[in-house]
Amino acid sequence: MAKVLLFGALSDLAGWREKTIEVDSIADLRLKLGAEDAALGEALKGPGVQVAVDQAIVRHDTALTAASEVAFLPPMSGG
Amino acid sequence: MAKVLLFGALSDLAGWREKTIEVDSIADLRLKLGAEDAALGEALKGPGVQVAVDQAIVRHDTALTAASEVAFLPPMSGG
Amino acid sequence: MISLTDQAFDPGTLLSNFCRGRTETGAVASFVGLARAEGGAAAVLELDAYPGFTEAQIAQHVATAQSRFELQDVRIVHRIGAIGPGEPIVFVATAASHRRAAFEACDFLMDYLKSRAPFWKKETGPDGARWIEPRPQDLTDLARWETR
Amino acid sequence: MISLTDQAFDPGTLLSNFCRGRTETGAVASFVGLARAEGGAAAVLELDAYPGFTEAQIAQHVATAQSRFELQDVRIVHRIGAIGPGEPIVFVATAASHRRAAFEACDFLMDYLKSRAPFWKKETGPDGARWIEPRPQDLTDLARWETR
Repeated sequence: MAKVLLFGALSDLAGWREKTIEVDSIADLRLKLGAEDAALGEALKGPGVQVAVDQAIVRHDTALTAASEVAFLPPMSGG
Repeated sequence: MAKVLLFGALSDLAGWREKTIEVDSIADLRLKLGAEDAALGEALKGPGVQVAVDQAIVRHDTALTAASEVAFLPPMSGG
Repeated sequence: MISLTDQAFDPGTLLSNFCRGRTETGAVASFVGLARAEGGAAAVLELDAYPGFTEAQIAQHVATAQSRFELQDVRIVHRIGAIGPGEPIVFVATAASHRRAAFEACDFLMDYLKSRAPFWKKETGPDGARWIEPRPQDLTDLARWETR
Repeated sequence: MISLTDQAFDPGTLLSNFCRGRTETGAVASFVGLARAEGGAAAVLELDAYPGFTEAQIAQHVATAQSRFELQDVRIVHRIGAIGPGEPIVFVATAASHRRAAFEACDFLMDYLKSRAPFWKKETGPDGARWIEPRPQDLTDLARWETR
């Protein structure tokens, strides 16, 4: 279980901003999101998309707990 | 006749800011002010003191009329 | 202090509050970024942010500014959500003893906020909506700080 | 617009008025210079100016800024007379499409106002009154613009 957040163009593409999904790692989460929505699965692999777990950017696959918040961040444009 | 204005340290030194004096040139004005107040006469020759006639800086001696406004400007400090 | 808000704000009120009661601050530099109408081409600007994360990332950059410039105080307010033409998007104010530090820190913070801060920007105009990438000029502005 | 005033002013009100109704201005940079108390050493600051002449000289420098930077508008308010610690001395705001021009013009105008504009400045503190000369830093700041 993890709370998953999408921002910017990713959220527009998927049609949602926030969802709770039963997963135990980032890799598992990517598989599940891709199976549900192939276009989103591809976009999440796109250049410059970063992943944050509990508001800290993570570089590699990471284990998730029920309390984890996972955010997919497309390239930041500034304000 | 001319309206004579002093600013900054010159005004403090002379004890006045504005005076109407019967003169027909800057050179004449300098002589009259020096005769009245020797310290002021010296200070007006000091480095960086500029003279404006009718709000325009003049480089040389200039004839004055009754309508002239003459200002002695000590080195400007900025605001 | 760093705030995100989805409500229109008045930059003057922020500046007055920031300047008040400062007897040892010689210099306050500030910047207001406004949404341009671009002759009707950019009808509505929409800014997405990640509340909590976005402020924390900006706070890290403020800490960098504080270590780099002799700053007394910083105030940042950033709009999120839908922003109409002419409305303020961002307000940054910096306080210092002398003006060079205040100006440079304000400029430094703005370069970061406009190009690398965690915001996602969408413009909706006559040709539809598009997500904005940093302008090349923003990256050039940012590169100025790396050679100093 | 350039104004001299012997009354205290609120920089925020000036900034709000300056920002209002701008749909094609992307960037407003502003600067507020405040009188420092310097731990009690600078009790009262007094600024002398030559009304008419002083504004005209500043206006010439604003024209130089306008020819040098892509500016849409400039607002300058300068205090004269006696100024207490913590009170604003000067407010400069610049409006432009993009922030680089707004920042640089504001900085350029402040360097002039602080070092060469026709003001005469007297500080009265515990050791009596003294007329201030430009600080060496002010002249260094100003020299930056000559090499560009």
